[in-house]
Amino acid sequence: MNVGLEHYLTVSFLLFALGLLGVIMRRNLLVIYMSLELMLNAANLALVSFSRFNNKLDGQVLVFFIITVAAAEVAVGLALIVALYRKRQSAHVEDLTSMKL
Amino acid sequence: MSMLTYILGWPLVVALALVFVPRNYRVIIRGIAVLATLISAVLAVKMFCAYGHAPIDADGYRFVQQVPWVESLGISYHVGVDGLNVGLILMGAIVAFAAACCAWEIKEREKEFYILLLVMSGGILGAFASLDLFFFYFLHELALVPTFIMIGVWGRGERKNYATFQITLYLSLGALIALIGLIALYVQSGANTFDIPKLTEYIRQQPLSAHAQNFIFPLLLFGFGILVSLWPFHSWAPLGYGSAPSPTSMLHAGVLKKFGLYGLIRIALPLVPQAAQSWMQILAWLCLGNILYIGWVAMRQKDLNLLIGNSSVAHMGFIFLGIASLNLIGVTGAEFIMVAHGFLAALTFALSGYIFQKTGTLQISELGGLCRQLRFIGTALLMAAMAGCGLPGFANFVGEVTVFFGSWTVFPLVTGLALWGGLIIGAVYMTRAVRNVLHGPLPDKWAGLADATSLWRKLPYALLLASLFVFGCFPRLLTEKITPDAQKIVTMARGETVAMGGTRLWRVQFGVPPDCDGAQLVGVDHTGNRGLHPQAVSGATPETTRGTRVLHDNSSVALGENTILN
Amino acid sequence: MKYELLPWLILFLPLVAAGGITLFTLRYRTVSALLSIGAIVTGFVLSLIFINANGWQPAVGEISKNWLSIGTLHIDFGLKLDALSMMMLLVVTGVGGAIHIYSFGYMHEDSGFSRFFAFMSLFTFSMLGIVLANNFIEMFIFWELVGVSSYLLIGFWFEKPSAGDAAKKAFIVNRLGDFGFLLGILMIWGILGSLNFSVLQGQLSQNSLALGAMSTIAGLLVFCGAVGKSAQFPLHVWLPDAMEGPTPVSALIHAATMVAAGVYMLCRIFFVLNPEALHVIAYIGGFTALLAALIAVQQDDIKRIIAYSTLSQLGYMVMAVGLSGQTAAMFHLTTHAFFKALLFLSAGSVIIALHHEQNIWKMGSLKQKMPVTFWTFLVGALALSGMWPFSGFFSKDSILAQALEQGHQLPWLGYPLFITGVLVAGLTTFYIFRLFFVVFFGKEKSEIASHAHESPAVMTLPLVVLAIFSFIGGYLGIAGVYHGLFAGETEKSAGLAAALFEPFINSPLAAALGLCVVAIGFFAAFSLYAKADKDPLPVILGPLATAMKNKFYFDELYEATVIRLHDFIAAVMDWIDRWLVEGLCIGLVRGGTDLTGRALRLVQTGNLQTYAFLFVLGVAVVMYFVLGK
Amino acid sequence: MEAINNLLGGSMVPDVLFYVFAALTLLCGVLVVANPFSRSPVTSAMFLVLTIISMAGLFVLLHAFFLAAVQIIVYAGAVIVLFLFVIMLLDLKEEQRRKIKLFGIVTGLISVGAIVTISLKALGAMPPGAEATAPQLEGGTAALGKLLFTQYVLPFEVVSVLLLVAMVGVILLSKKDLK
Repeated sequence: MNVGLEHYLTVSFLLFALGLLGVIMRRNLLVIYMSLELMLNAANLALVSFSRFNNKLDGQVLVFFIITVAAAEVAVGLALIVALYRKRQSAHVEDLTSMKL
Repeated sequence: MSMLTYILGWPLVVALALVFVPRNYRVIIRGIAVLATLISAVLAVKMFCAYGHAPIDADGYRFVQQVPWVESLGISYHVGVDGLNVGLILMGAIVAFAAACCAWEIKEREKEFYILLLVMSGGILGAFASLDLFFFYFLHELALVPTFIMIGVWGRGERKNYATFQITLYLSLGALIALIGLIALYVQSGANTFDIPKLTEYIRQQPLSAHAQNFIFPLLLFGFGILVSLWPFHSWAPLGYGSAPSPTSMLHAGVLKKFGLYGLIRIALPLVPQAAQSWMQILAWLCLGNILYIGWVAMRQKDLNLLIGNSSVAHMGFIFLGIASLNLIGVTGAEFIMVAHGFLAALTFALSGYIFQKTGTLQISELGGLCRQLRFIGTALLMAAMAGCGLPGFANFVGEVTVFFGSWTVFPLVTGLALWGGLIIGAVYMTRAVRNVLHGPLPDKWAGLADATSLWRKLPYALLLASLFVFGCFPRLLTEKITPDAQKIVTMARGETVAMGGTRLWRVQFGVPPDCDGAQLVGVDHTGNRGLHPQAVSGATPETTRGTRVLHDNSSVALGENTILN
Repeated sequence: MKYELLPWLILFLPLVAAGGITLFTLRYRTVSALLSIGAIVTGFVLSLIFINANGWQPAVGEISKNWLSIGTLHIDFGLKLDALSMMMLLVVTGVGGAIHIYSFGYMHEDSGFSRFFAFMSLFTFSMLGIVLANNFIEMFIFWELVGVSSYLLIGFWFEKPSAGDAAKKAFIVNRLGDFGFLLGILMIWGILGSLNFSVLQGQLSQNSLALGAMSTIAGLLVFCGAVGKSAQFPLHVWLPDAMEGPTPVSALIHAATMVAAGVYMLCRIFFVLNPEALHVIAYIGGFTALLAALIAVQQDDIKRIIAYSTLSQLGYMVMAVGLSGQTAAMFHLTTHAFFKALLFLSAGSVIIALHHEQNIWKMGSLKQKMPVTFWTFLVGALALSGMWPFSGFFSKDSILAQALEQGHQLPWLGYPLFITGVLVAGLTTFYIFRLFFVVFFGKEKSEIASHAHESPAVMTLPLVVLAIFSFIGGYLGIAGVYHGLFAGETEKSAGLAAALFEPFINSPLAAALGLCVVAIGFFAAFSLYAKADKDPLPVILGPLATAMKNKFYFDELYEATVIRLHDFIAAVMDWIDRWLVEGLCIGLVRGGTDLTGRALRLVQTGNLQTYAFLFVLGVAVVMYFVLGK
Repeated sequence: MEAINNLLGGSMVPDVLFYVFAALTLLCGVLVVANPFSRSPVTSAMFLVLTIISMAGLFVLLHAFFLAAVQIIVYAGAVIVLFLFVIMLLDLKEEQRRKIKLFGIVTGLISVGAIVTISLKALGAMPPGAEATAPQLEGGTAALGKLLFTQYVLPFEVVSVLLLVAMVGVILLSKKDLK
C-alpha cells in the first residue's frame, strides 16, 4: 500500500500532539521551548506533504517562512529565558507564578 | 427640520456648547442652560397648541421628520408626534425648564451639572419624540447615564453611594430586559425595520405567533415594569429619589419614569395583543401592590423625600391600572395621569429640594410649622400635597377618575381597592406630611428661614402649579388629542378591527350576587338615544369566572356641547 | 329664560374673589375682605333677581357644557336650576353673606385676615357648586373642594397643634365618606351608563329595577358620602373637633351650609334610593340625633354644645329623608341654617367679649352686659328647641308629623323614630337652655366675665337680621316651595293666620306632644341650672354623665381599631419592604454576583501550564464542534 | 538531483523509507518530551536534533530537497545549537526530581488525547487521496526561488525586517544592567 497524504498527516498530528504534551507536562522552561519547536516542525511537515500531493510549491515557500520566524522566535525566547533566569535564578515553571490576578 | 428636532436638539447642542465655556463663568453657564431649556419649552408649548391643525402623515403622526441612518437594519432618525406623546413632550420640556431653574442649589461644579442636565433633558425629549425603536432605546440610555453621575456626585444623604449604584444597576437591568424584548420583537416580526409605524403596520397584517407573543410580552412588561418601579421592582425608586439632587429627581421621577409606560402603550399593547390581554389580569393585581402596599409604606416614612418618592411610585399604580383595563377610557386616563404626575412629581421634588437647601434636613420630625416662615413655599407644598391625593381642580384628579371609570367595567374589585388606596391612604400620608412639616408651632431654629421671594425663584413652582391647574380645569385640551390615538392602540390591543362607534364587543364581568335574575335588556330612555341595561351574568367572584356579556352600545350618548334638557 | 348668564355669575364670583385675593391683594386687608364680602352679597342679590325673574321652577331646568368626554364617559359641567337649588342658593348666599359681614368684625385683629377671606370665598364657590351641580362627578368634584376648604378653614390657626390635628382628622374622615360616594357613583355609572341626574331619574322612573340587585348597595354607598359630609353616626367624630376653627367658620361650615350639603345631596338623588336603603338611612339619622343630643347634655365648651346640637339636628333631617319626607327635611334644613348660624354667631360674640374663653363654667350673668347678644341668643334657643311661634317649631313638627304618617304604613319604622324624635326634642331644649342659663344668668364665675362688653355693631347687626329670620322663618311659605317641587302640585297660598296654626290642624298629636316635651325640657333646665355654679348632673347620673362627657369614647374606639390597624399594616408592609423586597431581591442578586466573582478568581493560578491546559481544552471543544459529531 | 530521483523512483523503496523515517521522528519526539532515563535538557536537545534530521529525511521523500537542506542547516545547525549554548550558559543542574505533578500529567493526557482522537477521526473520515501522481515539481529549488521572489516578495521582505527586529530585541534583552 503506497504512502498517501493521510500517512504524512497522521505523523504530523502525532508529532504535534507530542509537542503539546511536552508543553503541558514538562516543567522546565527550555524543554517547553523545545516541544514548542516540535509543534512548529509538525506544521512544517503537514505543509510540505500538502504541497507535494497538490503539486504546488506554495506550501514549501510557507515552510521557508516558518523556519525563519521560528529562528527569530527562538532567539528572542532564549534571550528572555536568560534574563528571567538571571533575575529569578530558576527556570522552573512553578517558581514563576507572579503574573496571577 | 420639524419643530421636534429643534425641541430635542437645542438642549443637546447647548450641552455641547457649554463644554467650551470656562468653568468659573458660573452665571453665564446658568444663563445659557436655562435659556436652552426655555427655548425648547416654548417650542413645545407652540407645538402643543399648533397640534390641532398641523399636517398629518399617513400613519397619523405630525411634525414628522425622517433621516435614514442604517438602511440595512432599517434604523432611521424618525421623529413624529401623535396624541400619545404630545402631552408627554410638553410636560417633559416644561419640567426640564423648571429643573434648570431649580438647579441654583448646586454650588460646586455647576458646569458639569448643567451639561449633564441638558443631556438628560435632550435624551428624554428625544426618547419620547422618536418613532424608531433604536433611537427610542438609545436616547433613553442617554438620559439614564447622567442620572447615575448626578446622584453619585451631587447626591445627598448618607446612603448616597448605595442608592446611586442601586438605581443604576436596577434600571440597566430593566432596560436590558426590555432591550431583549425589543430585539426579539424585531427579529420575530421579520419586518426588518426598527421603525414603529412600519412595524405596527407590518404586524397588523401578519400578527406574531402566539408562542412568540407569550415570550416577548413578559420581557417587555417586566423590563419596562422595572423602569417604572412596578410593585415588586420598586425598591430603587424611593431611595434613588431620596438621595438625588432635586433637578435630577424632578426630571427622573417626573419624566424619565414615564418612558417605560409610554413604551408599554406604544409598543407592547398594539404589537403583542394576545399576550397583552392574558397578562392584564396579573398586571391589575401587581398595580394594586403599587397603590396599597407602597401607600402603607409611605405612611411609615420619616424622610420627606422618601415619602414623596414612595407617593410617586404609588401613583404609577394608577397608570398601570389604566393600562391593564385595556379600554379607551382606561388608556386615556393612564396617558392623562402620566402627564399630570410629571408636573406633580417635579413640583414636589422641587419644593422638598428648596426645603432641604434652606434647612439642611428632610427629617419630618425635625421640620415643623414651616408655613409661617416659608409662606409661598408652604402654600405651594400644601397645594402639591392636595394635588397628590387627587383633589379636583388639579390634573391628577381627572386622570385618576378616568382610570377608575375605565377599569371599573373590567376589574371592579381591583378598582374598589385602588380607590381605597388612592383616596384614603393617599390622603392619610399627604395630610400627615403636611401636618408635621407645615402646621404646628415653628421651632426657633427655623426662625430665620428665607422664603422664595424673588420672582425668578418662584417661577418654576408657579409654572408647574399653573400647568397642573390648566390641565385640571380644562382636561379636554389633552383628552381630545389622546383619544383618537388611544382608540387605535386599544382596537389593536383588543384584536378587533371594527372602528370606534360601531357595535363593540367588550368583555364586561360584574360581581353580581348569584340570586340576581338579570335586569331587562335594553330600555330606551326618554332622551331617546340609548339605554344600557346590561344582562348581568352571575359569577361567583368577579375575578375568577368571566361572564362574557354582549353590550350593544349603538351610539354614544349625545350629551355633548350644551344640550338643553328640561 | 331670562338672565341665563346669572347662575354662572353667581357661581364664579366667589372663585374670582378667592383667586384675586390669593394672587394680588394678599397684603391689603380691607380690599380683600370687601372683595370676598362683595362677591357673596352680589351673589345673594343676583339670585334674588334671578328667582323673581324666572320663579322657583325656571323654564330651562338645566344648562350644561361638556367638560370631558372619552368614549362612553361623558362628564358635563352644568347647572341644574329647580326649586331645590334656588332655595339652597338663597340659604347659602344669605346666611353666608351675614356670616361674611360678621367675620369682618370678628377676625379684625387676626394676622391672616385676607387669607381667611380667600378661604371663605373658596368655600362659598364650592358650596354653590354642590348646590348647582347637575351630574354626579361634578357634585363629587365640589364635594371634595368643600372638604378641602373646610380643611383649610379648620386649620386656619395652624400654629395651634390641636387645630392642625383637627383639620387633618376632618379631611380624612370626609375622604372616607367620599370613598363610599365615588364607589357608589362608579357602580351607578357602570350599570346605567350615565351620570346626569335627569337622565338617571328618567331611566329609574322608567323601570325602578334598572339597578338590579345592586340598587340597595349603590344607594347606601352614595349615602356614605352624605354620612361623611353631614357627620352622621359612624363618621361624626370630626365635627366637634372642627370647632378649633374660628367661630364664623363653625357657623358657616359646621352649622349652616357644608354639613347641610349631605342632606341636600340625599334629596337631590332621592330617586336612586330604594326602600331598603331609606330604612337604613332613617335609622342612622334617628340614632345620630339621639346620640348627639345625649353627648351635648354634658359638654362644657360653648361651641362644642352647639356643634353637637347641629349633629343631632342633622340626624333629624336625615331621619326625615329616610322617612321619605324630603319636604320636611329641606324645610328643617333651611330654618336650621338660620337659627343655628344665629346661635354660633352669638356664641362667637360672647367668646370675643370674654377674650377667647370658651368654657361656659367661666361665664355668667352676661344678661346685663350684652343685651343684644342675650336677646338674639334667646330667639335662637327658642327656635332651636321648637317653641311655637318660632321657625324651629314648624320644621321640627313637620318631621314628627312625617314620622307619624310613616308609622301608619310601616309601624316598626315610623313609631320608634317618632318616639326618638320627641325624646331628642326634649333633650335639645334641655341642653340649649342649660347653656343659656349658665352663660347669661347666675353670678360671674370668673373675673373676665365681669368686665365683658357688647360686641360692635358690625357683629350685632347680622345677629339681629338672623334673629328676625329665625322668628318668622316658619310661615314664610318655604315649606310650600319644597312641597311644590317634591310633591309636584303647586303650592297653595294660605293666609298668615292659617299658616300659623296649620301644624296643629294636620297632625295635632305631633304638635302637642312636641310642645309639652319642650316645656318639660325648659323647666328641667331652669330648675337645675338657673343658679348653679357647677354642673349638678354628674352627681345625679354618675357613670352615664362621664360617658356622655367623653363622647361615649368613640374617638378612643376609632383610635384603637381603625387607626391602629392601619398603622400596624403599614408597619408590617414597611418591614416587608425593608427586609423581604429589598433584602431578598437585591441581597440575592448582590450575593450571587459576589459569589461568582470569587469562584472565577480561583482559576487564575499563575501557573503557566494550567493556562496551557485550559487553552488546549478550549481548542479541543472547538474542534469537537467544528470537525466532530 | 536526478540521481536521487531515480533512486526514489522505485516503488517499493520510498514506502519503507517513509516508515523508517516516520518511526524515527516519532521516537525521537517522544524522547525529547519524556525521556525515561535522564531529565536533563541537554538530552532533550540532542533528541530534538535527531527529530529534525529525520524530518529532513521525510522532506526528501516529499521531493522538497531544498527544504530538507535548509532544515538541517538552519534548524538543526543554528537553532538547536543556540539551545545548547543557552543550556550550557545557564548550567542547569540535573532537574531534581520534584514530586510528579499528577495534575499536570492527567490534564495533559486528557486534553491532548481529546485533540488526537478528534483529529484522527476527522482524518479517518477524509476521502482517500488521489494516487500519488508523478511529481512534476519542475526544477525543485529554481522553481521555489522563482516563486519566492515573484509572488511572495512582500512576505520575504517582511520576514527579513522581522529578523532584524528580533536581533535588536535580543541584544537589548541580554544587556548586563537590565534594570
